[in-house]
Parts: sequence; C-alpha cells; structure tokens
Amino acid sequence: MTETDLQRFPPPPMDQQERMVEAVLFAAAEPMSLREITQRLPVGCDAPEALQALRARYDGRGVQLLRVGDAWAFRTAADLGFLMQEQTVESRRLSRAATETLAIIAYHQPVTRAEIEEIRGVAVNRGTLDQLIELEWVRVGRRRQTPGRPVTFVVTETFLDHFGLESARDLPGLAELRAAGLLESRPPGDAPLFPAHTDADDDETGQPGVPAEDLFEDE
Amino acid sequence: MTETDLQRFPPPPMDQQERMVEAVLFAAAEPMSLREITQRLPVGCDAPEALQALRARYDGRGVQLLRVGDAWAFRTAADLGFLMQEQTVESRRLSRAATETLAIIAYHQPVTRAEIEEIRGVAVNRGTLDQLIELEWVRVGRRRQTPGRPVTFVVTETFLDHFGLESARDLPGLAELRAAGLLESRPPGDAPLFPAHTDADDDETGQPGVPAEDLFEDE
Amino acid sequence: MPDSAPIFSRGPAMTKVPYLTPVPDQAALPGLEPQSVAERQADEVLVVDVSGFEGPLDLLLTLSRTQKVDLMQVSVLQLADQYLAFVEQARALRIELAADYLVMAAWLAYLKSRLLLPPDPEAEGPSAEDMAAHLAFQLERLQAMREVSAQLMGRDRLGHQRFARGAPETVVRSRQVAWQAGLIDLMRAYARLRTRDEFRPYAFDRTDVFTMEQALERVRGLIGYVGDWTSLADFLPDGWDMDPKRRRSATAATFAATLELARQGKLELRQTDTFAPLTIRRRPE
Repeated sequence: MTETDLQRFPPPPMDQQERMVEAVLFAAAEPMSLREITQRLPVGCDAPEALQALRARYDGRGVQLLRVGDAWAFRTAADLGFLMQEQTVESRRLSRAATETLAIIAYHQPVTRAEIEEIRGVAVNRGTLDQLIELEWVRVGRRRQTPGRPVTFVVTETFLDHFGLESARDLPGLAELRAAGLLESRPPGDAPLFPAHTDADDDETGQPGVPAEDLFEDE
Repeated sequence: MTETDLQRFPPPPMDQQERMVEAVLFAAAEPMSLREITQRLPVGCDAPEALQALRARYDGRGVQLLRVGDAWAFRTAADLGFLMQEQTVESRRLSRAATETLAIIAYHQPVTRAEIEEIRGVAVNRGTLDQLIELEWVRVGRRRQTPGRPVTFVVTETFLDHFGLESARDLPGLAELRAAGLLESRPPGDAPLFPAHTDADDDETGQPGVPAEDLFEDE
Repeated sequence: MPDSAPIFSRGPAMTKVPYLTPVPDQAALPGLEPQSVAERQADEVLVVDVSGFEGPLDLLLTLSRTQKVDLMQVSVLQLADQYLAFVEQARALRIELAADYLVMAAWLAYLKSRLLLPPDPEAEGPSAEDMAAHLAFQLERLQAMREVSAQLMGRDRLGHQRFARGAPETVVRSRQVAWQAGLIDLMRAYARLRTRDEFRPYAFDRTDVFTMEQALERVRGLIGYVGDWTSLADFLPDGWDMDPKRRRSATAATFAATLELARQGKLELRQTDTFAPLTIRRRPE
C-alpha cells in the first residue's frame, strides 16, 4: 500500500473501527487472530487500538472480549454460566490419565512423550494423546533437536480458549511451580538418574534435562 | 410464584438482568422469544425492560439487538454487512490455452470457434471459452452468415479496460511484436538470416481488428 | 511391555476414587484373615486395587499419603518398606504385577539397602541420599501435576461456564481469482501462434523476397557464361529490377550469393572504387 492509497482512502475514524471489529468478532464463533481481523477491516485501520477500546467497553458486561493467544473472541461472562445450562456441552469425561497428560503438556511444553512418561512414571497410552489431539487441545510441536529427534507436544489456542487462558503463561500456579523447581526434570540440587520408566521400544529418547527457561518461548 | 418466593429471592438488579439477557442471547443458536428469555432468567426478572435497556445500549454499535418476528437476536449492523464478506483475491496466471484463445479472439474478432481451432491447431476446450466469458473478457458476437450460422466471439469493453487498449485495433501487429522482441523464436539482437521482414509482413499478419472473413473463407 | 497401566485380572478395571479398596471377602485367602483391627487396617492399606493405579509412581504417591507428611519430608525408607510390603502382599495373593512394578520394587530394595548401609566412599554415581531425594522430587512433581490438572479442569470452561456466539453469522467467503494476463502475455501468445505458422512456409509466401538460395542457383547457372567482368546488376532476375523493394531484396541476395561462390573459389569479385558497381567474372581455370 502506498502513501497515495492511504491518502485516497483514509481509514475510518476510531469509533467506526471499533464498531467494525465488534461486528466482525461478534459474528465469529472461533477466535480470530489479529491478522484475520485486520484483513477484514478497511485498509489503514488500527485493529489493536480498536480491540483495546472494545475490550474496555465490554468490561463487566454479560459478554466479554477475551484474548486467546494471538486471537480474540467474545465469550459470555463465566459468572452467568448457570443461565446456559441447556446449552452446556456434555463432553466426555476425560480420564485421569488424559487430564494429567494434558496438564503435563501445558506446564512443561514443549514436552516429548518420553518426558511425559518420566513424569507420570507410566507409559502414555496412545489413545490418551490421540484424544487430546482430537479435542484440538494438543498438537505436535517442533521436533526436539536431540538424538532421535523426538516430536514434542504443545497446547493449542483451542486449549487456551476452552480453559479461558490468555496465554500459556497464565496457567494457574505456573509461577509457583516454577519457583518450586517442579517444572524441571531434576530436583533443584541436581541429581542422579532413576530407573523409573524405561520403555525399551520407545525410541523417543527425550532429553529430560532441557532447561525450562525456553518453555513457552516458541508457541 | 408467590409473594413469599419473591421476597425470599429478590430478582437481581436491572443492570445484572441486562447482562443476563445479553449473555443468553449471545449464546443462543436461534432468536429467542420473550417467553424463552424469561424462562432462562432468575425468577422475578423483567425481561422486557432488560431487553429495552440492552437494545438502547447496542444502539449505534457494530452489533444490534433486533426483534425478529416475536423473537430477539443479535445481528451485525446493516451498514457493516460488507465486513461479513471475506474476499480472498488469488492471483493466478491464465492458462496457456486461455491466453492463446483470448489472443486469437482479440486479433481476429469476430471469430468462430472453428477458426480459433484452426489457428491454434487444437480443439478449443469448452471450459476455456467459458472462463474467458466468465471473466467478461470475451462475449458472443453475431452469428456468421455462413452455413451452420456459427456464433462468433469478440472481446469486450472489460477486456479493453483490463489490457489498457482503446480498441482491439490498437493491438500490435506481428512486425511490432517482433520489434519488441516478443517472438520467442528469434531473440532480439539476433541478425536475421534472410533479408526478409520488410513492411510486407504486415499484409500477412492481418490488420488487427479487421474482420477476418477473408482469412477464413473455408470455414 | 503393555502400553497401559498394569491391570490385574480381577473383574473390570476400576478407575474411580477411592483407589484403595478393601479386598472383597471371597478374595481373602485362607490363612490371611486379619486377626486384629490394626492388622486389618494395615491390610486395607496394602491390599489395593492395582487397576486403580497409574503405574508404580502413582502407587508410591498413594502410599506416601499414609505417612501424613509433606512430600518433601516423606521417609523414602519407610516408603520403600510400604511398597515392598505391597508387592509381597500382591505376590501372596497371587496377583500378577506388571514389570513396571517389579522394576520399581527391585530398585527400591536396592535403594533401601544403600540407605541402610554406611556410604561406600569408593562407590561411583549418585549417593543413596540423592536417589532418595530424586524419588521424593518425582513424587512431588507428579502430585503437583495432579493438582494443577484438577485446577485446570475446574476452570470456567468453554461450553460449560463460558459460551461462544450461538449463532455465528456466516461470513460470505468469496474467493476471487484474479486471472493474471497482461497485454504482453497476449501478444506473446499470439506471436507464438503466428510464428509457428511462419516457419513452416517461411519464404514461400513472400512475393517480394528473393532468397539467397534462389540467387545462388541463378548465379551458379549464369557464371559459366561470364568470362569477363560483368556488373552484378546484370545478374538480377527479370522483373526484379524495377520495383525498389524487389530490387533491394534481389540485389542483396545476389550479392550474398556471389560472396558465397567467391568463397568457394568459383568466381572473382571486384570493385574498382568506393561505390563503384560490383563486377564479377568466372574464376579463370
């Protein structure tokens, strides 16, 4: 876009931009990324500013503008959930293995299957990961650059949306767990290896000694 | 509901009722009637009043609270309907067949399908002509007054617009094409083998835009 | 090795809490009837629905709760004893434990012996205390994950407490394909088509072009009769000397032909002065 274009079509005033973002997001069921929103607006619009104004406007309302990762969505206020009982989705109860695995992926991401098994002390049932992936709460991340190049698992935007989290950094208790060293693979004072779970036919030689600093950095 | 019930569970304040209606309508899959809304609210709520307040609140916003028959629903403001269209413009090169067919029509119009096929040396795919017609670059012209009365094809105003031509007569002739180095068989700068290429070439090229009757008498 | 938690084959797997379930009466073997309340309680702790556990670590975690201390203060020695007793009991009950549980039992027995014996200064690798600390860490970490997973599932979830727009408005997705074709493409295509024709009949439909082949043929035929210097112009074919366009073409072709024949040694070519007429003659034998 050139200077000339901008001059020829000046962006609409901010209150109009806010209305536009409101309309676009209200109409969508799924969170929309900043990029998608911008694409739908006339040229030259400032979507981030409009979003901030809109979020403030809906503060305390029955519907809230929420940030979900890089995306935005309107969702009903959680305190009014009781009004929507008819609409409650009766989701299949997740097994303990599934919820634990989900938590481990969320708090330790990106995490390899071997690391999950090391934490739980038991082999990860293939179906458990499948279920989480099918729910679109978990997806495959980048391969770990260690021998065997095991795949890692990370949580998705759908996960954030489902659990009402702005980002993976907002996971409950994350800071405390990190401070307690419980997101490390070793106790704080360094330590020995433990036979724990050794799966002979598991070639995911995930390296449990990855520093936790880079957690959440890349997703 | 009795007096006692009302006293025991006083209805929430109006601003809360408004929030509730807002959330309920937002989450509803269908427009909701006053009765349905009332049923969803706590006992003692005044749905009509909450709806009026809510309607006023959304007045002028990007989303409007509308009455749809006997029911209520949120809808995108009518003036923002254009935002509900996602236009993805995808640039694609016209296929070689289409380009050639278009060129023949432009240079020889009005031209019949049989004539196009004769020049190209291959059958013209129906889809190719359809595509050019759909693009509004080509339209059907008058029928040729020859046996079978075949339809002819001509280029359109849109075509001239797109290609920046005043008329099809402005299409460069073969000699000009050659001068511009557009003849692939003879790269520019390559000395001609024969003392050919005099102005005589233009006779053979056929003047652009000239009716092609004499070129295709055998059709 | 099985892919899932070990299941021992006593009826359907029980996955619901509490994980500790007393042995049903009929399952109690003769000779194992507990005598006292204390013993009976101990048995209830130990005799466990294995299928309720998600591996040895989970079992250890459950056992550690009986110590009623913070996990950091858990006595690994005591835990090892409890675990080994559990495995013993399971064996007594002829419950087949999966390999995972046995590996853990062996390791715990080893750890226990290391913890009890005075440290061997020669021993390599981690000390028994480090190993015990790591086990405590693992238990604590698993416990932490278990707690946050409960917190996570207890959040206001979409479709439970929070809802998306129930009637999302359809976005009309018009995928516009902008077909790219410039005038250049058009002209190139046309030129391609036309030159394809052009090369087949190349020279034939050129009425005003005298080709070098024609000139060669003509000069080659005539040169035999020309013993003396003769002007090049005299070699031009009839009818090609009047129209300037045709004359230029014929002259050029004839000149090119004489050059070629001169190169072949068939004739000689002479020009007495700048711009003077070109003359040719057969090369003397």
